[in-house]
Amino acid sequence: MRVKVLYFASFRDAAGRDEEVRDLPEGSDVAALWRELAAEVPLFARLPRPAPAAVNREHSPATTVLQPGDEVAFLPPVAGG
Amino acid sequence: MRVKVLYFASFRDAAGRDEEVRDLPEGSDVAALWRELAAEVPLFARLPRPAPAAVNREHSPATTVLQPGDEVAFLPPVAGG
Amino acid sequence: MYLTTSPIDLAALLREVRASDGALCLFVGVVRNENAGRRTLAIEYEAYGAMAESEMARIADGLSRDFPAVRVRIIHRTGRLEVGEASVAIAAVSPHRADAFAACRAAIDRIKTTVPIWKKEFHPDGTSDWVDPTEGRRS
Amino acid sequence: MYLTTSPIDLAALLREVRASDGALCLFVGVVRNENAGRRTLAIEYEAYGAMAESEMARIADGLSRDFPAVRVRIIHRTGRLEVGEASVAIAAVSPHRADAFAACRAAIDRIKTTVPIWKKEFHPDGTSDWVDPTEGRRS
Repeated sequence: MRVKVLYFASFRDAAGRDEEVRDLPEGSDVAALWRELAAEVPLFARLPRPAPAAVNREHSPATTVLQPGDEVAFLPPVAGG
Repeated sequence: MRVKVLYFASFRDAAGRDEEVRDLPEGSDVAALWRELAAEVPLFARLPRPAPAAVNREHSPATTVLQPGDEVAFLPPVAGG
Repeated sequence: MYLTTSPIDLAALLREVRASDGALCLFVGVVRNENAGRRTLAIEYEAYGAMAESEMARIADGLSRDFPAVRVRIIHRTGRLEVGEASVAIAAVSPHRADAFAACRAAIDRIKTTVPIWKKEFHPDGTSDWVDPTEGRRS
Repeated sequence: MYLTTSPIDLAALLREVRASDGALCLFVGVVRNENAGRRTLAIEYEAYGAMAESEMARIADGLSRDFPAVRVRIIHRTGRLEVGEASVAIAAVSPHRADAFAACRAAIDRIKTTVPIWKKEFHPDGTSDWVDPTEGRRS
Protein backbone atom coordinates (compact mmCIF):
# COMPACT_ATOMS: atom_id res chain seq x y z
CA MET A 1 0.00 0.00 0.00
CA ARG A 2 1.08 3.56 -0.61
CA VAL A 3 1.20 6.29 2.01
CA LYS A 4 2.28 9.90 1.77
CA VAL A 5 5.06 10.96 4.13
CA LEU A 6 5.68 14.62 5.02
CA TYR A 7 8.85 16.12 6.46
CA PHE A 8 9.06 19.44 8.30
CA ALA A 9 11.71 21.75 9.70
CA SER A 10 14.81 19.91 10.98
CA PHE A 11 13.43 16.59 9.76
CA ARG A 12 13.07 17.98 6.25
CA ASP A 13 16.65 19.23 6.38
CA ALA A 14 17.84 15.85 7.65
CA ALA A 15 15.86 13.80 5.13
CA GLY A 16 16.61 16.08 2.19
CA ARG A 17 12.99 16.01 1.03
CA ASP A 18 9.70 17.54 2.09
CA GLU A 19 7.37 14.79 0.98
CA GLU A 20 7.30 11.43 -0.72
CA VAL A 21 5.01 8.51 -1.45
CA ARG A 22 6.19 5.22 0.05
CA ASP A 23 5.13 1.64 -0.53
CA LEU A 24 4.59 -0.31 2.70
CA PRO A 25 3.41 -3.83 3.44
CA GLU A 26 -0.31 -4.04 4.22
CA GLY A 27 -0.89 -3.75 7.97
CA SER A 28 2.24 -1.70 8.65
CA ASP A 29 1.99 0.53 11.66
CA VAL A 30 3.59 3.89 12.40
CA ALA A 31 6.45 2.21 14.25
CA ALA A 32 7.32 0.13 11.18
CA LEU A 33 7.42 3.21 8.97
CA TRP A 34 9.68 4.95 11.50
CA ARG A 35 12.10 1.98 11.45
CA GLU A 36 12.26 2.17 7.65
CA LEU A 37 12.99 5.89 7.72
CA ALA A 38 15.55 5.57 10.53
CA ALA A 39 17.48 3.19 8.28
CA GLU A 40 17.72 5.99 5.68
CA VAL A 41 18.04 9.16 7.76
CA PRO A 42 20.96 9.24 10.22
CA LEU A 43 19.31 11.91 12.42
CA PHE A 44 16.29 9.66 12.94
CA ALA A 45 18.49 6.73 13.90
CA ARG A 46 20.27 8.87 16.49
CA LEU A 47 17.10 9.94 18.30
CA PRO A 48 16.64 8.21 21.65
CA ARG A 49 13.05 7.35 20.73
CA PRO A 50 10.79 7.57 17.69
CA ALA A 51 9.49 11.05 16.97
CA PRO A 52 5.79 11.74 17.68
CA ALA A 53 3.67 10.99 14.63
CA ALA A 54 0.62 12.52 13.00
CA VAL A 55 -1.60 10.38 10.81
CA ASN A 56 -4.02 12.33 8.65
CA ARG A 57 -3.21 15.47 10.63
CA GLU A 58 -3.94 13.96 14.06
CA HIS A 59 -1.44 13.13 16.77
CA SER A 60 -1.30 9.31 16.66
CA PRO A 61 0.50 6.63 18.68
CA ALA A 62 3.23 4.44 17.16
CA THR A 63 0.90 1.46 17.23
CA THR A 64 -1.51 3.09 14.75
CA VAL A 65 -2.00 0.75 11.76
CA LEU A 66 -1.70 2.64 8.49
CA GLN A 67 -4.23 2.56 5.68
CA PRO A 68 -3.64 3.10 1.97
CA GLY A 69 -3.56 6.80 1.18
CA ASP A 70 -2.78 7.90 4.73
CA GLU A 71 -0.78 11.09 5.20
CA VAL A 72 1.92 10.53 7.79
CA ALA A 73 4.29 13.04 9.35
CA PHE A 74 6.86 12.62 12.08
CA LEU A 75 7.06 15.82 14.08
CA PRO A 76 10.22 17.50 15.33
CA PRO A 77 9.82 19.13 18.75
CA VAL A 78 7.22 21.84 18.21
CA ALA A 79 8.22 25.44 18.90
CA GLY A 80 5.18 27.57 18.11
CA GLY A 81 4.07 30.56 20.07
CA MET B 1 -5.82 72.95 64.71
CA ARG B 2 -7.31 72.98 61.25
CA VAL B 3 -7.40 70.01 58.90
CA LYS B 4 -8.86 69.64 55.44
CA VAL B 5 -11.42 66.86 55.02
CA LEU B 6 -12.32 65.46 51.59
CA TYR B 7 -15.45 63.49 50.67
CA PHE B 8 -15.76 61.22 47.65
CA ALA B 9 -18.45 59.25 45.85
CA SER B 10 -21.16 57.88 48.18
CA PHE B 11 -19.60 59.69 51.16
CA ARG B 12 -19.84 63.00 49.31
CA ASP B 13 -23.48 62.31 48.52
CA ALA B 14 -24.15 61.39 52.16
CA ALA B 15 -22.28 64.36 53.62
CA GLY B 16 -23.61 66.86 51.10
CA ARG B 17 -20.17 68.40 50.62
CA ASP B 18 -16.96 67.52 48.85
CA GLU B 19 -14.49 69.21 51.13
CA GLU B 20 -14.30 71.35 54.22
CA VAL B 21 -11.81 72.69 56.75
CA ARG B 22 -12.44 71.53 60.32
CA ASP B 23 -11.10 72.70 63.65
CA LEU B 24 -9.97 69.85 65.88
CA PRO B 25 -8.35 69.73 69.33
CA GLU B 26 -4.57 69.38 69.16
CA GLY B 27 -3.56 65.72 69.29
CA SER B 28 -6.77 64.43 67.69
CA ASP B 29 -6.39 61.20 65.82
CA VAL B 30 -8.23 59.84 62.79
CA ALA B 31 -10.68 57.95 65.02
CA ALA B 32 -11.66 61.15 66.80
CA LEU B 33 -12.35 62.88 63.52
CA TRP B 34 -14.48 59.93 62.39
CA ARG B 35 -16.54 60.12 65.59
CA GLU B 36 -17.19 63.80 64.96
CA LEU B 37 -18.29 63.16 61.38
CA ALA B 38 -20.44 60.17 62.37
CA ALA B 39 -22.39 62.48 64.65
CA GLU B 40 -23.23 64.64 61.62
CA VAL B 41 -23.62 62.15 58.79
CA PRO B 42 -26.20 59.38 59.36
CA LEU B 43 -24.59 57.06 56.79
CA PHE B 44 -21.31 57.16 58.70
CA ALA B 45 -23.06 56.36 61.99
CA ARG B 46 -24.71 53.32 60.37
CA LEU B 47 -21.47 51.76 59.15
CA PRO B 48 -20.45 48.73 61.22
CA ARG B 49 -16.90 50.13 61.52
CA PRO B 50 -15.09 53.36 60.66
CA ALA B 51 -14.23 53.75 56.99
CA PRO B 52 -10.57 53.37 55.97
CA ALA B 53 -8.77 56.69 56.09
CA ALA B 54 -6.13 58.41 54.03
CA VAL B 55 -3.98 61.11 55.60
CA ASN B 56 -2.08 63.23 53.13
CA ARG B 57 -2.94 60.78 50.38
CA GLU B 58 -1.65 57.68 52.18
CA HIS B 59 -3.69 54.85 53.63
CA SER B 60 -3.45 55.46 57.40
CA PRO B 61 -4.70 53.65 60.50
CA ALA B 62 -7.36 55.13 62.78
CA THR B 63 -4.72 55.72 65.46
CA THR B 64 -2.83 58.20 63.28
CA VAL B 65 -2.46 61.50 65.15
CA LEU B 66 -3.37 64.43 62.93
CA GLN B 67 -1.19 67.49 62.36
CA PRO B 68 -2.31 71.00 61.46
CA GLY B 69 -2.86 71.28 57.73
CA ASP B 70 -3.31 67.57 57.17
CA GLU B 71 -5.54 66.44 54.33
CA VAL B 72 -7.83 63.66 55.52
CA ALA B 73 -10.24 61.55 53.53
CA PHE B 74 -12.41 58.64 54.57
CA LEU B 75 -12.71 56.23 51.68
CA PRO B 76 -15.85 54.43 50.56
CA PRO B 77 -15.20 50.89 49.32
CA VAL B 78 -12.99 51.34 46.27
CA ALA B 79 -14.25 50.06 42.93
CA GLY B 80 -11.58 50.89 40.39
CA GLY B 81 -10.58 48.64 37.53
CA MET C 1 0.64 59.85 35.04
CA TYR C 2 -1.71 56.93 35.55
CA LEU C 3 -5.07 58.68 35.30
CA THR C 4 -6.62 60.04 32.17
CA THR C 5 -9.95 61.55 31.25
CA SER C 6 -9.44 60.66 27.57
CA PRO C 7 -10.14 57.32 25.89
CA ILE C 8 -7.26 54.93 26.63
CA ASP C 9 -4.92 54.50 23.67
CA LEU C 10 -4.53 50.72 23.61
CA ALA C 11 -2.43 50.80 20.46
CA ALA C 12 0.15 52.89 22.32
CA LEU C 13 0.34 50.21 25.01
CA LEU C 14 1.05 47.58 22.37
CA ARG C 15 4.09 49.61 21.36
CA GLU C 16 5.63 49.24 24.83
CA VAL C 17 7.45 46.10 23.65
CA ARG C 18 11.26 46.33 23.58
CA ALA C 19 13.57 44.22 21.40
CA SER C 20 14.37 42.03 24.41
CA ASP C 21 10.70 41.25 25.09
CA GLY C 22 9.20 37.98 23.98
CA ALA C 23 5.83 38.42 25.64
CA LEU C 24 3.21 41.08 26.08
CA CYS C 25 0.20 40.58 28.32
CA LEU C 26 -2.41 43.30 28.02
CA PHE C 27 -5.39 43.45 30.33
CA VAL C 28 -8.28 45.75 29.54
CA GLY C 29 -11.18 46.37 31.88
CA VAL C 30 -14.29 47.26 29.92
CA VAL C 31 -17.62 48.79 30.89
CA ARG C 32 -20.17 46.04 30.41
CA ASN C 33 -23.89 46.20 30.00
CA GLU C 34 -24.78 44.34 33.19
CA ASN C 35 -23.69 44.06 36.80
CA ALA C 36 -25.21 41.92 39.53
CA GLY C 37 -28.28 41.31 37.41
CA ARG C 38 -29.03 44.95 36.57
CA ARG C 39 -28.55 46.57 33.17
CA THR C 40 -25.91 49.26 32.93
CA LEU C 41 -26.02 52.13 30.45
CA ALA C 42 -22.83 53.88 31.52
CA ILE C 43 -20.42 54.20 34.41
CA GLU C 44 -18.92 57.29 35.92
CA TYR C 45 -15.49 56.76 37.47
CA GLU C 46 -14.39 59.18 40.15
CA ALA C 47 -10.89 59.24 41.63
CA TYR C 48 -9.19 60.87 44.57
CA GLY C 49 -6.79 62.02 41.91
CA ALA C 50 -3.56 62.81 43.74
CA MET C 51 -3.82 59.76 45.95
CA ALA C 52 -4.82 57.46 43.09
CA GLU C 53 -1.72 58.60 41.21
CA SER C 54 0.56 57.88 44.15
CA GLU C 55 -1.12 54.53 44.88
CA MET C 56 -0.68 53.40 41.28
CA ALA C 57 2.94 54.55 41.36
CA ARG C 58 3.37 52.49 44.51
CA ILE C 59 1.81 49.47 42.79
CA ALA C 60 4.12 49.92 39.81
CA ASP C 61 7.13 50.10 42.14
CA GLY C 62 6.02 46.97 43.95
CA LEU C 63 5.62 45.13 40.65
CA SER C 64 9.14 46.18 39.61
CA ARG C 65 10.45 44.57 42.76
CA ASP C 66 8.29 41.44 42.52
CA PHE C 67 8.87 40.98 38.77
CA PRO C 68 12.24 42.57 37.93
CA ALA C 69 12.21 41.41 34.30
CA VAL C 70 8.78 42.88 33.61
CA ARG C 71 7.95 46.44 32.62
CA VAL C 72 4.39 47.45 33.46
CA ARG C 73 2.31 50.35 32.17
CA ILE C 74 -0.96 51.19 33.90
CA ILE C 75 -3.65 53.61 32.76
CA HIS C 76 -6.98 54.21 34.45
CA ARG C 77 -9.67 56.38 32.97
CA THR C 78 -12.05 58.59 34.92
CA GLY C 79 -15.26 60.38 34.01
CA ARG C 80 -18.30 58.99 32.23
CA LEU C 81 -17.74 55.85 30.13
CA GLU C 82 -20.22 54.14 27.86
CA VAL C 83 -20.64 50.37 27.55
CA GLY C 84 -17.68 48.89 25.68
CA GLU C 85 -15.21 51.59 26.65
CA ALA C 86 -11.97 50.71 28.45
CA SER C 87 -11.81 51.83 32.07
CA VAL C 88 -8.35 50.46 32.83
CA ALA C 89 -5.53 48.98 30.81
CA ILE C 90 -2.35 47.27 31.94
CA ALA C 91 0.47 46.25 29.64
CA ALA C 92 3.14 43.93 31.04
CA VAL C 93 6.10 43.20 28.79
CA SER C 94 8.82 40.70 29.59
CA PRO C 95 11.32 38.37 27.97
CA HIS C 96 9.10 35.42 28.94
CA ARG C 97 5.38 34.90 29.23
CA ALA C 98 4.99 33.50 32.74
CA ASP C 99 5.95 36.67 34.55
CA ALA C 100 4.19 38.89 32.02
CA PHE C 101 0.93 37.12 32.90
CA ALA C 102 1.69 37.12 36.64
CA ALA C 103 2.62 40.80 36.77
CA CYS C 104 -0.42 41.83 34.71
CA ARG C 105 -2.76 39.85 36.93
CA ALA C 106 -1.13 41.16 40.11
CA ALA C 107 -1.43 44.72 38.80
CA ILE C 108 -5.19 44.61 38.25
CA ASP C 109 -5.79 42.76 41.51
CA ARG C 110 -3.83 45.38 43.46
CA ILE C 111 -5.47 48.28 41.62
CA LYS C 112 -8.90 46.98 42.57
CA THR C 113 -7.85 46.69 46.21
CA THR C 114 -6.02 49.88 47.11
CA VAL C 115 -6.51 52.65 44.56
CA PRO C 116 -9.11 55.26 45.60
CA ILE C 117 -11.37 55.12 42.58
CA TRP C 118 -15.14 54.73 42.70
CA LYS C 119 -17.77 54.06 40.12
CA LYS C 120 -21.39 55.01 39.75
CA GLU C 121 -23.58 52.86 37.53
CA PHE C 122 -26.35 54.41 35.49
CA HIS C 123 -29.34 52.17 34.77
CA PRO C 124 -31.98 52.28 32.01
CA ASP C 125 -34.69 53.27 34.52
CA GLY C 126 -32.88 56.53 35.24
CA THR C 127 -31.51 55.46 38.61
CA SER C 128 -27.85 55.29 39.47
CA ASP C 129 -25.80 53.96 42.34
CA TRP C 130 -22.28 53.70 43.65
CA VAL C 131 -20.84 50.22 43.30
CA ASP C 132 -19.75 48.60 46.54
CA PRO C 133 -17.66 45.54 45.75
CA THR C 134 -17.71 44.56 49.42
CA GLU C 135 -21.43 43.88 48.99
CA GLY C 136 -20.66 41.26 46.37
CA ARG C 137 -21.40 43.62 43.50
CA ARG C 138 -18.08 42.91 41.81
CA SER C 139 -17.44 43.83 38.21
CA MET D 1 -8.45 30.30 10.09
CA TYR D 2 -5.78 30.47 12.77
CA LEU D 3 -2.68 30.85 10.60
CA THR D 4 -1.66 33.91 8.69
CA THR D 5 1.36 34.96 6.70
CA SER D 6 0.50 38.65 7.17
CA PRO D 7 1.34 40.83 10.17
CA ILE D 8 -1.15 40.13 12.97
CA ASP D 9 -3.76 42.86 13.31
CA LEU D 10 -3.76 43.39 17.07
CA ALA D 11 -6.21 46.26 16.87
CA ALA D 12 -8.75 43.88 15.34
CA LEU D 13 -8.34 41.57 18.34
CA LEU D 14 -9.08 44.44 20.69
CA ARG D 15 -12.41 44.85 18.92
CA GLU D 16 -13.49 41.31 19.90
CA VAL D 17 -15.08 42.70 23.07
CA ARG D 18 -18.87 42.34 23.30
CA ALA D 19 -21.21 44.53 25.38
CA SER D 20 -21.40 41.77 28.00
CA ASP D 21 -17.63 41.59 28.42
CA GLY D 22 -15.93 43.30 31.31
CA ALA D 23 -12.45 41.93 30.69
CA LEU D 24 -10.07 41.42 27.80
CA CYS D 25 -6.79 39.61 28.22
CA LEU D 26 -4.54 39.82 25.19
CA PHE D 27 -1.33 37.84 24.97
CA VAL D 28 1.17 38.60 22.24
CA GLY D 29 4.25 36.51 21.57
CA VAL D 30 6.98 38.66 20.08
CA VAL D 31 10.23 37.84 18.29
CA ARG D 32 12.97 38.94 20.63
CA ASN D 33 16.59 39.72 19.98
CA GLU D 34 18.06 36.92 22.08
CA ASN D 35 17.44 33.27 22.92
CA ALA D 36 19.50 31.04 25.20
CA GLY D 37 22.34 33.53 25.17
CA ARG D 38 22.60 33.95 21.39
CA ARG D 39 21.55 37.02 19.43
CA THR D 40 18.61 36.62 17.07
CA LEU D 41 18.11 38.70 13.92
CA ALA D 42 14.91 37.08 12.71
CA ILE D 43 12.84 33.94 13.04
CA GLU D 44 11.21 31.86 10.36
CA TYR D 45 8.07 30.07 11.49
CA GLU D 46 7.02 26.98 9.58
CA ALA D 47 3.75 25.15 10.11
CA TYR D 48 2.25 21.84 9.06
CA GLY D 49 -0.56 24.05 7.90
CA ALA D 50 -3.62 21.80 7.74
CA MET D 51 -2.76 20.05 10.98
CA ALA D 52 -1.87 23.30 12.77
CA GLU D 53 -5.28 24.67 11.81
CA SER D 54 -7.10 21.63 13.15
CA GLU D 55 -5.01 21.54 16.34
CA MET D 56 -5.73 25.20 17.06
CA ALA D 57 -9.44 24.59 16.38
CA ARG D 58 -9.26 21.71 18.85
CA ILE D 59 -7.60 23.97 21.42
CA ALA D 60 -10.29 26.61 20.89
CA ASP D 61 -13.00 23.97 21.36
CA GLY D 62 -11.34 22.74 24.54
CA LEU D 63 -11.15 26.27 25.91
CA SER D 64 -14.86 26.79 25.16
CA ARG D 65 -15.60 23.75 27.29
CA ASP D 66 -13.17 24.66 30.09
CA PHE D 67 -14.14 28.35 30.16
CA PRO D 68 -17.75 28.60 28.90
CA ALA D 69 -18.02 32.34 29.58
CA VAL D 70 -14.88 33.18 27.63
CA ARG D 71 -14.57 33.76 23.90
CA VAL D 72 -11.05 33.18 22.59
CA ARG D 73 -9.45 34.28 19.32
CA ILE D 74 -6.10 32.80 18.31
CA ILE D 75 -3.85 33.89 15.45
CA HIS D 76 -0.41 32.48 14.68
CA ARG D 77 1.83 33.93 12.02
CA THR D 78 4.18 31.95 9.79
CA GLY D 79 7.05 32.96 7.54
CA ARG D 80 9.98 35.21 8.31
CA LEU D 81 9.52 37.66 11.21
CA GLU D 82 11.87 40.39 12.33
CA VAL D 83 12.64 41.24 15.95
CA GLY D 84 9.66 42.98 17.54
CA GLU D 85 7.05 41.38 15.29
CA ALA D 86 4.15 39.41 16.78
CA SER D 87 4.31 35.66 16.15
CA VAL D 88 1.14 34.74 17.99
CA ALA D 89 -1.74 36.62 19.56
CA ILE D 90 -4.55 35.41 21.76
CA ALA D 91 -7.50 37.51 22.82
CA ALA D 92 -9.72 36.17 25.60
CA VAL D 93 -12.83 38.18 26.40
CA SER D 94 -15.16 37.43 29.28
CA PRO D 95 -17.59 39.07 31.69
CA HIS D 96 -14.95 38.74 34.45
CA ARG D 97 -11.20 38.92 34.55
CA ALA D 98 -10.25 35.69 36.32
CA ASP D 99 -11.30 33.38 33.54
CA ALA D 100 -10.10 35.77 30.82
CA PHE D 101 -6.60 35.48 32.27
CA ALA D 102 -6.90 31.73 32.82
CA ALA D 103 -8.19 30.99 29.32
CA CYS D 104 -5.56 33.20 27.70
CA ARG D 105 -2.76 31.53 29.64
CA ALA D 106 -4.12 28.05 28.92
CA ALA D 107 -4.36 28.89 25.22
CA ILE D 108 -0.71 29.86 24.81
CA ASP D 109 0.46 26.94 26.96
CA ARG D 110 -1.52 24.47 24.85
CA ILE D 111 -0.42 26.06 21.58
CA LYS D 112 3.21 25.65 22.56
CA THR D 113 2.65 22.00 23.41
CA THR D 114 0.62 20.48 20.60
CA VAL D 115 0.48 22.67 17.50
CA PRO D 116 2.89 21.57 14.73
CA ILE D 117 4.77 24.80 14.22
CA TRP D 118 8.55 25.13 14.16
CA LYS D 119 10.92 28.04 14.18
CA LYS D 120 14.35 28.66 12.77
CA GLU D 121 16.47 31.36 14.35
CA PHE D 122 18.79 33.46 12.24
CA HIS D 123 21.90 34.77 14.01
CA PRO D 124 24.15 37.76 13.24
CA ASP D 125 27.02 35.45 12.23
CA GLY D 126 25.00 34.11 9.33
CA THR D 127 24.14 30.79 10.96
CA SER D 128 20.64 29.58 11.67
CA ASP D 129 19.12 26.71 13.59
CA TRP D 130 15.84 25.10 14.43
CA VAL D 131 14.74 25.74 17.99
CA ASP D 132 14.23 22.63 20.09
CA PRO D 133 12.39 23.60 23.28
CA THR D 134 13.01 20.11 24.66
CA GLU D 135 16.70 21.01 24.83
CA GLY D 136 15.89 23.84 27.20
CA ARG D 137 16.06 26.46 24.45
CA ARG D 138 12.68 27.84 25.33
CA SER D 139 11.55 31.22 24.02
